[in-house]
Amino acid sequence: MSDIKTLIVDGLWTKNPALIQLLGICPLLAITTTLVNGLALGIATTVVLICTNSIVSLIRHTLLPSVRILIFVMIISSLVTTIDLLTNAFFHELHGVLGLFIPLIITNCTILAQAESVASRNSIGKSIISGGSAGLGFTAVLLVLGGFREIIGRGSLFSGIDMILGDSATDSFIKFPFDGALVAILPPGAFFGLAILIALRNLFIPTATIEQRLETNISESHG
Amino acid sequence: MNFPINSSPHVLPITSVPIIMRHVLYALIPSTIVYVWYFGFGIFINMLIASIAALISEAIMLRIRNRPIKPSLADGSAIVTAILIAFSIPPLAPWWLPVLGASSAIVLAKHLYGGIGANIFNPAMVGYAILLLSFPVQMTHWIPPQIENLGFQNIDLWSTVLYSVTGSLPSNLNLDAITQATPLDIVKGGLKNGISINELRSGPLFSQLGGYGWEWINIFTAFGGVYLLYKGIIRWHIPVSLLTSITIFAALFYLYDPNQNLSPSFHLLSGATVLGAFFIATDPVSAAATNQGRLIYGASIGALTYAIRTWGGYPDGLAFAVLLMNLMVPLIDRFTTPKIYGQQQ
Amino acid sequence: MATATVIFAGIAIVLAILLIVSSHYLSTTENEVIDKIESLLPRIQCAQCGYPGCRPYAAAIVTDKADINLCPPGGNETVRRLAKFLGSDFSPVTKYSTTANLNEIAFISEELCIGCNLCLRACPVDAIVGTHQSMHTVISDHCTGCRLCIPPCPVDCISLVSRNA
Amino acid sequence: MLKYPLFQSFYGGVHLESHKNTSNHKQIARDFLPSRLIIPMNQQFGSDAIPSVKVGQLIQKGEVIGKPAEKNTTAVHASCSGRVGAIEKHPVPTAGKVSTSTCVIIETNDENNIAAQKPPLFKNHLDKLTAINHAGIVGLGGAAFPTAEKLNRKSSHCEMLILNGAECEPYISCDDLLMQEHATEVLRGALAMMEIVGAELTVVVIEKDKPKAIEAISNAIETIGSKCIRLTDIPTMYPTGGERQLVEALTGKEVPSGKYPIDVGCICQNVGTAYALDCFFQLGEPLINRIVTVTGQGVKNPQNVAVPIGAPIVELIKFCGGYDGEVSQLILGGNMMGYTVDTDQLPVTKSTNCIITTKKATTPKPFEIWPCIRCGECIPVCPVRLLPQQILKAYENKNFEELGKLGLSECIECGCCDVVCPSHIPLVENFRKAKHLRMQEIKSSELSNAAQKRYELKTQRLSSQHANTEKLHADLKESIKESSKNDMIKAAVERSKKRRDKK
Repeated sequence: MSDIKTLIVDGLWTKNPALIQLLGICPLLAITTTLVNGLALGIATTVVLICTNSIVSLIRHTLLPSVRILIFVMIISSLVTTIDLLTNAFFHELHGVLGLFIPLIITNCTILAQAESVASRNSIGKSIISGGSAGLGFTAVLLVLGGFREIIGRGSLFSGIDMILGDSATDSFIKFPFDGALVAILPPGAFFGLAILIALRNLFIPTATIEQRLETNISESHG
Repeated sequence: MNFPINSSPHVLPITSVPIIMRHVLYALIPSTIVYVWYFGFGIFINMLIASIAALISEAIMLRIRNRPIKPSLADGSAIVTAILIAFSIPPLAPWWLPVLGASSAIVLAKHLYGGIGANIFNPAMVGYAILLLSFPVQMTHWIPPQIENLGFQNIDLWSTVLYSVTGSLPSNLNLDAITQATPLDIVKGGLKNGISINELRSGPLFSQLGGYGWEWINIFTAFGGVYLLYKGIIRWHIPVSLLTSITIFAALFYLYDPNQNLSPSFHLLSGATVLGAFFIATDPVSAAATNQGRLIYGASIGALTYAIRTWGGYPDGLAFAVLLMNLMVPLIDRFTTPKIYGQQQ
Repeated sequence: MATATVIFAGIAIVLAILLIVSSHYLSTTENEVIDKIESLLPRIQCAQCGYPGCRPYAAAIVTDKADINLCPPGGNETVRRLAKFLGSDFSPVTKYSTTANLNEIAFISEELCIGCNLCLRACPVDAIVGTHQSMHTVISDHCTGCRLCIPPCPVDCISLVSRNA
Repeated sequence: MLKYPLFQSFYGGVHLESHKNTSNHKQIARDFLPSRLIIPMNQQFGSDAIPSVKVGQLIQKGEVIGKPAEKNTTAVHASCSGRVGAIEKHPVPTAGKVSTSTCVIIETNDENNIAAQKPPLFKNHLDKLTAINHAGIVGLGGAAFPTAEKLNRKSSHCEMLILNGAECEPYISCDDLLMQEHATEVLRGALAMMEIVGAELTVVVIEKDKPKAIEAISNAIETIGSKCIRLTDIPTMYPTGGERQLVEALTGKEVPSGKYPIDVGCICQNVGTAYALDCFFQLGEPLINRIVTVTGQGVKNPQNVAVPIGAPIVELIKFCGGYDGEVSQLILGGNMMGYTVDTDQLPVTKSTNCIITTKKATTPKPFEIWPCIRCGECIPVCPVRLLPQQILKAYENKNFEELGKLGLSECIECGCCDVVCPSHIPLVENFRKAKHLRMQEIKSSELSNAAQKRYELKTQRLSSQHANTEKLHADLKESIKESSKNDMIKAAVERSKKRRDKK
């Protein structure tokens, strides 16, 4: 039980792919111009993660070590293509916005890392939980970054929600009483935003200070 | 008798960081006076707001980083950054523009990299670039020179203050009526629409050498720069190579087609060319270190500035040219290391 | 559909063959890694890590049996270097050595030495000379200050002195 | 022939505020007789001299009191007549710091007649060099390198003898006054040196801020009438007086790293050394005096004094009127490259060219030190063309490899970068520490390599020994088995034989 709990906590926080492992930065930086974009990409990534993890886990005993990466990539790309076609069929508008970035999920290192380090070594159940929690952790970061950039860069929140909820929700986004600083929407804003998130993470997990504290403890006890 | 032991050399240093910064500020006085003559007192308000914002953010960052606050505040580097930002934003600007510019310069470009001496990028130019990217509209609303015979509506000091603080203008004034694009902006837009240089330069904002008013600001900035050279605060390599390379590029293209390309004098005397050459590119922290490297650095900034002005998306490319070349500084330094005495290369 | 599948399967097979061949020929030999790790260690052969010398310890690190924080003379500085090289996490040295530098060497007191030869066998760098029944001495240029000679001495005649004294 | 434009170029350096006029307007004082002499035995490169006198012995001025311990080191002489009071360890200024050395302490008396008062005669060239060594003559510029040793480097051809009267340190004026008062003697000494090394040309180098010395030397050149002495005045710029810098300034050639000026055909000698050599050749007087500039705001009558070697600084200061108010620092050597000492109980040695007493106003306070702002002012002033700011950075990062690449070991510690640094960073101090650390690092890595090698050898030896023993044991067992088998067979054969015989 506690094993599953660690898996979930790992994916969401302690081994969060975007914040701690700094994987999948490319879609993270490119797509988070609004919260809704971030959400959509996050969901797509999570679905791909769960599927690839379960498939890789199933075939893990038959893998040849030297060509495993090749096989992972083949599996991931097939799945992503499927999801790309599905979104195009059922969420055509969203597909228009995410367009290029759904195929780009293939290059998201989170998925490859999960396949390599989790799915190819664990049972299917564990792999699915790990993949799902990592996907959700990634989605959470996309949401926070997307929301942050949208508020600062456009002065709005949930714009484009209609792409997910349908036309009835066209006007149901929040507009703040300022126009926003455009730089947050532009590529530099993505880097600033991610940097701030990582800085905040360092406040909670100060890796450097742990090292220092341990050192001083030892030198005190010996000095 | 017992005497203290000190390390050699036993001699007083001949200069110090605060003295350098103070001279830089002195050198900016003539151009400020001309600026006020042409564009009104708006720049004073911006300077004041930017300086306060810079000092406050400097103090906060020093506090967060557990560094002594007083000596770093007193060295005047934050004020120099703030004044340079005030020079690069329109005289008629809402108060938060200089505040955002100065504080992002100090926080993002200076202290996140480790404070004075450790910044890779020129803080003032980072502040300016962030403002320009974020608020393109406000950053290009420039009031025209406040000279009677040009036929523009003038704005007095009180209205400037009022606009800065509240964002609203007296009822008889309209923001669009009293603001204009800068000469470089007009040229850029005009050329895109197929208007020739000659037609463009017959407009009221242009004069013989460059933009009306701008030419004199640039010339007086150059006086300040010469003062810095005379005082030994800066060395001649960067300004000379920068101005030379802009002149050469401008001259080549101007000779090729005077109707599509601006004259060298226009390039030299409009926008931030001279300010950049003497005050921005010479910022020691982010510039190349060796004389040879400084020549390369200055010439590259000149070339990039010309390229961005002519073919880029922004009317004045100096800030971006400086930032790009800041990135190249370690490389330049690496390849311009002088040969050490007595060592074979 | 069929064409696409065939093309991709073809590409995959070609790449797979390439990968298999390259994994066979381009792999780094373990020895190179061991050499590099050994060069990062202080190499005073003190055996405080639990391995007979620095190279065995380096080999143990490479074959994933040993932690990187077992070297007391190297201190945290060495752990940091190893962590950087191996891409693993830093953790401080588990035990502290009293000789954390190379500035001390062993010294055999001439009055007490009984010529038992035990220290001679303990010295990892052959820095002690002497034979049975005669007094031993330390070659100061070669001594690394590892202290391995101290425990075997039955008469406690070995002490550490500063290298420069 | 007055001047000859021999000056080529000089890289780097700084203009410093001159303090020479504090001490250079008076003539050299020659009547200083200390009550006590502390004569150190370690005044030269190589091993210390061995005291050759006994406590209580009466000695005459110029008598040898310390014999050279090695062939190439110099002897030490008594600078005044008197009685040996003690032979003991005493703090002595040596090469940038105060250390302890064996000293002969002499209680002086008034009989100041020189032991040998006739010009020495030499059988041959080698004899001459030995004699110079025995006269205790060393370079008086500050490093105290044995003069004979320097003149004896015959492996390369020497084209030019550079007579160094540049004296770029802003406080020192002892060479200035020496050239003014003894121009002829200095030039005669130079001619003698030229003869020894076989040079064709002597160039006297004087900085432009010493017009009187320039005049005196040019007059003396005319008087002597020698065609192979030339005078060149070089711009007043610190540190032109450095040996390597001087070679570059005059010839445009660089002295390769780790080599000496003689490798590019030059020999540099201080004017003071030339004078001492002349005194020895003309009068037979060994090196027992040197001219010391006593200067600074903290002394009442700053002046140049001819000081017997070994005179305590405290008595010298007293001779110059004593301290003027509170003195904050005592500097031996110039203010740029000299070093502070904590007590005035030290003797003047052959390398002491100047004593500066500073008061509060000129002593650098612990300034506010700003971080390096990369202004690059330190780069054009470095005479060795280093990048001080990058060396500092590499030192802060403890990047020894980078320090080596940046040429840290070439730093001559002249202090030019310190003077111009607007952040007031003590660069030279940091570089000294960096050099020290780097040497330690190199040493410890050498030690580690050696230890590794010896460990490998030992393991190899042990394993081969082990293998040998194993093999021996196996063979033994085998042989025992073999032999026992044979025995059994023999025994059985024997028994069966016996049985057969019984039948």
